[in-house]
Amino acid sequence: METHTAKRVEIVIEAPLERRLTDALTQAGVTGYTILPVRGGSGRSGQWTREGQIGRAGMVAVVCLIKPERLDGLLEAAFTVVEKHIGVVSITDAQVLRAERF
Amino acid sequence: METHTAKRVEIVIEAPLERRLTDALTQAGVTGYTILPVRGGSGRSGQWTREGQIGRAGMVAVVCLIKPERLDGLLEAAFTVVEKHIGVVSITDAQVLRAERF
Amino acid sequence: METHTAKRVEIVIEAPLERRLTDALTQAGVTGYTILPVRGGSGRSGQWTREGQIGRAGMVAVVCLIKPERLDGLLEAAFTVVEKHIGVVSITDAQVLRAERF
Amino acid sequence: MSEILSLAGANLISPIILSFALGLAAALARSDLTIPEAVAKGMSVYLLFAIGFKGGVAVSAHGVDQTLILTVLAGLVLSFGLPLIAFALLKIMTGLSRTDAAAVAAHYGSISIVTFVAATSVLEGRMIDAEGYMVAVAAVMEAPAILSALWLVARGGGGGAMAPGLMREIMLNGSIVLLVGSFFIGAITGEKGLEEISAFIVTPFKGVLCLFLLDMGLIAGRGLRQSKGVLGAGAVAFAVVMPLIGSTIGMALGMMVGLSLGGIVLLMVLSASASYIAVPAAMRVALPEANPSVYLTLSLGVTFPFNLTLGIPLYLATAQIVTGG
Amino acid sequence: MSEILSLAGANLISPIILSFALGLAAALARSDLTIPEAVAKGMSVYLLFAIGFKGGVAVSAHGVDQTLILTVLAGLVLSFGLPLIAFALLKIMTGLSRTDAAAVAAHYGSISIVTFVAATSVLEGRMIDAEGYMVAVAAVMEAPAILSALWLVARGGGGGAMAPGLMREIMLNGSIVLLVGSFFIGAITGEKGLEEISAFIVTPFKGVLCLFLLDMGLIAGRGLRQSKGVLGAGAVAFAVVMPLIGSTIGMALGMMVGLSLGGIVLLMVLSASASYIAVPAAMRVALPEANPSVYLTLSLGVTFPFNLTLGIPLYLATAQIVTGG
Amino acid sequence: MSEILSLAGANLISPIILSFALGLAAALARSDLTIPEAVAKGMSVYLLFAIGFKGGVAVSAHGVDQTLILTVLAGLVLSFGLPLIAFALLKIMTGLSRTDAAAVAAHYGSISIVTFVAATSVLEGRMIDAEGYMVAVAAVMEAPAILSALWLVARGGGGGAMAPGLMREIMLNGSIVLLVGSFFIGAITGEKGLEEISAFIVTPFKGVLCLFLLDMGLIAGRGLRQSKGVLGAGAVAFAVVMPLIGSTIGMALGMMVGLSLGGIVLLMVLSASASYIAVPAAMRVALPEANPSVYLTLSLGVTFPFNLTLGIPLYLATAQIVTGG
Ligand SMILES: Nc1ncnc2c1ncn2[C@@H]1O[C@H](COP(=O)(O)O)[C@@H](O)[C@H]1O
Ligand SMILES: Nc1ncnc2c1ncn2[C@@H]1O[C@H](COP(=O)(O)O)[C@@H](O)[C@H]1O
Ligand SMILES: Nc1ncnc2c1ncn2[C@@H]1O[C@H](COP(=O)(O)O)[C@@H](O)[C@H]1O
Ligand code: NA
Ligand code: NA
Ligand code: NA
Repeated sequence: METHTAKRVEIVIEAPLERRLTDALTQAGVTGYTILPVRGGSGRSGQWTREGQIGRAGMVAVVCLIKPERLDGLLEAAFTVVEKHIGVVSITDAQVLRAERF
Repeated sequence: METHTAKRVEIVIEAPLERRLTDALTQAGVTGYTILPVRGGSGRSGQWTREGQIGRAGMVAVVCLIKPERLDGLLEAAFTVVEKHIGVVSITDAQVLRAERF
Repeated sequence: METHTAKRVEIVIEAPLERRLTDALTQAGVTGYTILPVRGGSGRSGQWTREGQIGRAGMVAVVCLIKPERLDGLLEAAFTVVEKHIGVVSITDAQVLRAERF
Repeated sequence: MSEILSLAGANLISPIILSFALGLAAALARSDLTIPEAVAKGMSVYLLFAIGFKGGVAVSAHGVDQTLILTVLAGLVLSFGLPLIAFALLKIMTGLSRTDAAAVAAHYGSISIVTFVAATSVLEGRMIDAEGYMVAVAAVMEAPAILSALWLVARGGGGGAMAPGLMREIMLNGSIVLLVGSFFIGAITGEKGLEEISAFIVTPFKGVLCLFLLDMGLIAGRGLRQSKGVLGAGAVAFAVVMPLIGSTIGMALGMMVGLSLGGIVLLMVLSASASYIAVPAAMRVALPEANPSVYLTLSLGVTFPFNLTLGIPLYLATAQIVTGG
Repeated sequence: MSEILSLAGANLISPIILSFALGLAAALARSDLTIPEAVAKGMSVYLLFAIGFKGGVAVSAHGVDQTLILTVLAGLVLSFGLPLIAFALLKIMTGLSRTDAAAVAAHYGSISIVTFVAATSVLEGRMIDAEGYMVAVAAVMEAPAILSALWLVARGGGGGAMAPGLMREIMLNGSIVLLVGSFFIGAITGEKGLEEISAFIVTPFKGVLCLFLLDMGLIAGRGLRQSKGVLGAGAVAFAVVMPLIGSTIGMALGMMVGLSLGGIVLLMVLSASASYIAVPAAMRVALPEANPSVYLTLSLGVTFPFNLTLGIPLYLATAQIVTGG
Repeated sequence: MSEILSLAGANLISPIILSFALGLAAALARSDLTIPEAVAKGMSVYLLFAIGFKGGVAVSAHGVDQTLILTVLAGLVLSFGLPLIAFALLKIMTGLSRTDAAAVAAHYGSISIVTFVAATSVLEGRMIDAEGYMVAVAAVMEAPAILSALWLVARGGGGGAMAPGLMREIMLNGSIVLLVGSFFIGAITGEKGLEEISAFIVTPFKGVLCLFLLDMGLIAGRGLRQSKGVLGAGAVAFAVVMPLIGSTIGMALGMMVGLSLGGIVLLMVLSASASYIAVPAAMRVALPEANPSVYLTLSLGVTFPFNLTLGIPLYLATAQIVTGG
């Protein structure tokens, strides 16, 4: 089947920042993203698990599929939010079906 | 360690379609997949969050690791289900351990 | 934005093994990982869903972003845990922001 | 009329309705208040189990009326028939596509079990008895409307064929199975069974309903906020007019089959209410081209609050006046 | 005999058993009815807390019998010993590999707390008192069977060495900690503490148990459906015979240590029941080569329903006849 | 003094405190006991709804005192003012950075609703009435402390500007909305509304609180384990001294505005307690450089258990002695 080149960006970030991140993405022209729950993790700021959290804390993973030429805009938008916070950003090359969709 | 070339296909689709998609994959000879819950997202059909849903609605992410030569069969099978529905399909190149497993 | 080459390793493994896997990763010098919940799946050992499980059973997905040169150490550490168990390991090429973080 | 208003007034200041209003207000004000999905689903399991069980016990206590079969038939007729009326109305009142209109119509032929439960609470508060088997009628009315909608689309040449396995899926839908199953458990174990578990399914029931409606308010509010601009005035008017029509037809049938006042009111409520669980899920499979924002907003954002606040007291007052009860 | 049957009959039409049956039927019919995992886990926390607390209060009220230590010892003997019998039986009755047989054996030496709770309910319904500390005995019996199973495998040269940290993990397993902890809370706060929270842990208990068993039915049904063909007739027969043997040995030990009728029945139930939470998780770590479908299907799909429906009334009737109680 | 000790002793062996202790012990022993996040969140929704509702009913029953406005003002003063004291103290007692100290200070100006609920339970157990609107005061005290902390950081030139939308987010925070909303529902529906749902929000309340505190114990214990070594002795001492100072100031203000004994104790508890839900989330947005381990460990790992076990009986005894009540 015909596929189209894309970038898959995965941003793991603190849950209280979720709305700020998706707002920033939307402003940068990102038209689609998927948010996955995160159960726990470990990084420079230590280990944590979802069951050991209260309130809005914890983290989420935001996955965006975008056209390669929009990658830089996306990363800059994401970075303004992620910069001072706990979290990681990774990018992979991908192919997508239905390019009209994104 | 020895690794084997594979494709990683990620399909984000509406939860009511989940069983139809996995049935279609199985019929296309896909022997393994992993289903991740999705918390929310945004696309052409608007923004949604898991907490704002009732019943069976919402979306899921289905991840399949397959031998590259089976990719086309998988995409065609997936596409018959995804076609008219809300959702996205992306493909990445991957390596896997234990090729006998898939 | 400046990005750095990395490997994204995704390990789907039985939940009772989660702590053993993350301990093994930590010992192999992996400094960060993210654990995603898994809702269900299918493989050589059959089909299962989270809702059909009791207790600690079920599976989780552990995602690690690491420097390429650490890949082998990670895979070996992971393999000692995954070897005899139900589960799959896949690796993708990735780019990350903020290399100082991992 | 003043009676209707005072009834509506009393209804409006119950903890149940105010909890719904709180949820609605919180969502519209963009508060981050949420009830976890798992907890909301757990509460709905609880409510369905309790309402089914109590219905079954009532049937075991009062015996099976001769009107039971007639009422079930009436329920079938309503669920099959109301979508046709709704569809015709939508064609007149709105510019919705054939598919969207059919999808909306399916919702209005089916029922909202929470509206039913809220009506039961109002009746209990006013000491009005109703036939226990109305719960079974509710279960019977969940699915047929979907078939009518698919027929409407197919007739227009727009596809709408039954996806394989869909029929089975609809009939074995969790809510229907739970409602019918707990109805039988109640019918089999009777008063003795009820006594054993009434501290769980009877006394705390209204309180759980408050929290559940808080969540419904949150969901309805978020839905309204996200679908701003999706709906025209015609569609919104439909979502208020249709329940009035539905309840009137329900009343007529209820009187014809000889239901008690309480039973008539519940049949009116079933006819007036619109599904927001079973039917939307079925529509995603059967009519994926239909826009979910349209039918969810109408059903959950307009009709549900209307029935909950004004509808139920109105139907009760009307039935009291018409039946002289 | 007719007494046993009528007892079994009465047991079978309780809301608890019927809820289990509903879940089983729904799952076998492929209904999409589910109870969210978080809610099911929440209910199990509730049940463990309530049963532990009430056991502790009973001990604080009636004092510590001199039989307490003997009963705990009996529990240890049973949990260590029953796997050996189960293993021998499996070798005779089935073609399971050494590892699979050992894994299954571990389950039958350990216990099912829900079966215990259901038995407690039956006893309460019949006004038969039991020693409060049987809850502590249940906790004691959870883990030793795992060691016996590992020893069986190691003896056969098949690995089965204790993974590092596993012993600690098993002993500090959530269910054991919660059961023992709430037992002590109950013992410390006594009747006064119970009074404060009995509206939460006593009155609604049976109702929660119904929903929990609904979920157990769903899980057991799905398990049965997915593992069709995995088990031979021999294995299925084992899953019915073993509880009979276990309960007989449990009865003998219970009489030897001088338990009351209720206590004897509970010890029989503990001996007859098979684990499906703690042991499966431990097996995945310690004996990953063992096939989970085998042990889960036997424990949860065959033995659990058997005990719940026929086993409990049978053990009660047997104990009544044998002890003359 | 011996009175204080016996009061503390009685408090310590309540099921509520022992449940917390069980959770703490289980977490410190690395047990895998957990309460699913969704269930814990569901319980907190329940507790907030119940406590707000009951507060509203109390106000509707006893009318609005003339002290209401004064008490709300006192709450505002405390929430704005206590962070300044806390900050000064932290600068003296610890080596925390300006940002970390400000973040910690914000927590101590705000409140812990669970501590408030536990204190309410203790008062009820001792038949001491308190003003129903103390719940509203609790809501009022949640947020202002955050502003003080941001001001402290901004004054030091360290950023701490208000992120856009943050103010709205804080004020419309789920807990505040739910507490205030259910307070109004209670006030509107009054005793009649309470009667309808008291089997849900009153009788099982203490039992739910036990399970909730079990979970709090688990979380506090895991937090303590993970943050070992993060805190110096000075910081830990602060987490005990600050509640004493806060409660003293709260007592003075409570007496000045003319609260009853119960009201004074609750104001002391609000002043003494530290937030661990609303403020941590706000800090992640507003002061991301502040280390969450520091403020969560102090608030949840030290101050919360201190208040729960020793603090509450101490404040009560002190207030009784000082007011001669
Ligand atoms: N190298 C990594 N690979 C995958 N996830 C990571 C990695 N580093 C950090 N994370 C995730 O990001 C969260 C915060 O990381 P940090 O900011 O380093 O504390 C962790 O809890 C993980 O969930
Ligand atoms: N570009 C994208 N990247 C990641 N996820 C997407 C993207 N577009 C759509 N999605 C996901 O697919 C769902 C449906 O998309 P759509 O069919 O465009 O409404 C969204 O709610 C997202 O979860
Ligand atoms: N080819 C695959 N692609 C994605 N996930 C897989 C695949 N094979 C196995 N899995 C996941 O790993 C679990 C165990 O696989 P197995 O060990 O083959 O039974 C399955 O339940 C899936 O969640
Ligand atoms: Na209807
Ligand atoms: Na056993
Ligand atoms: Na405070």
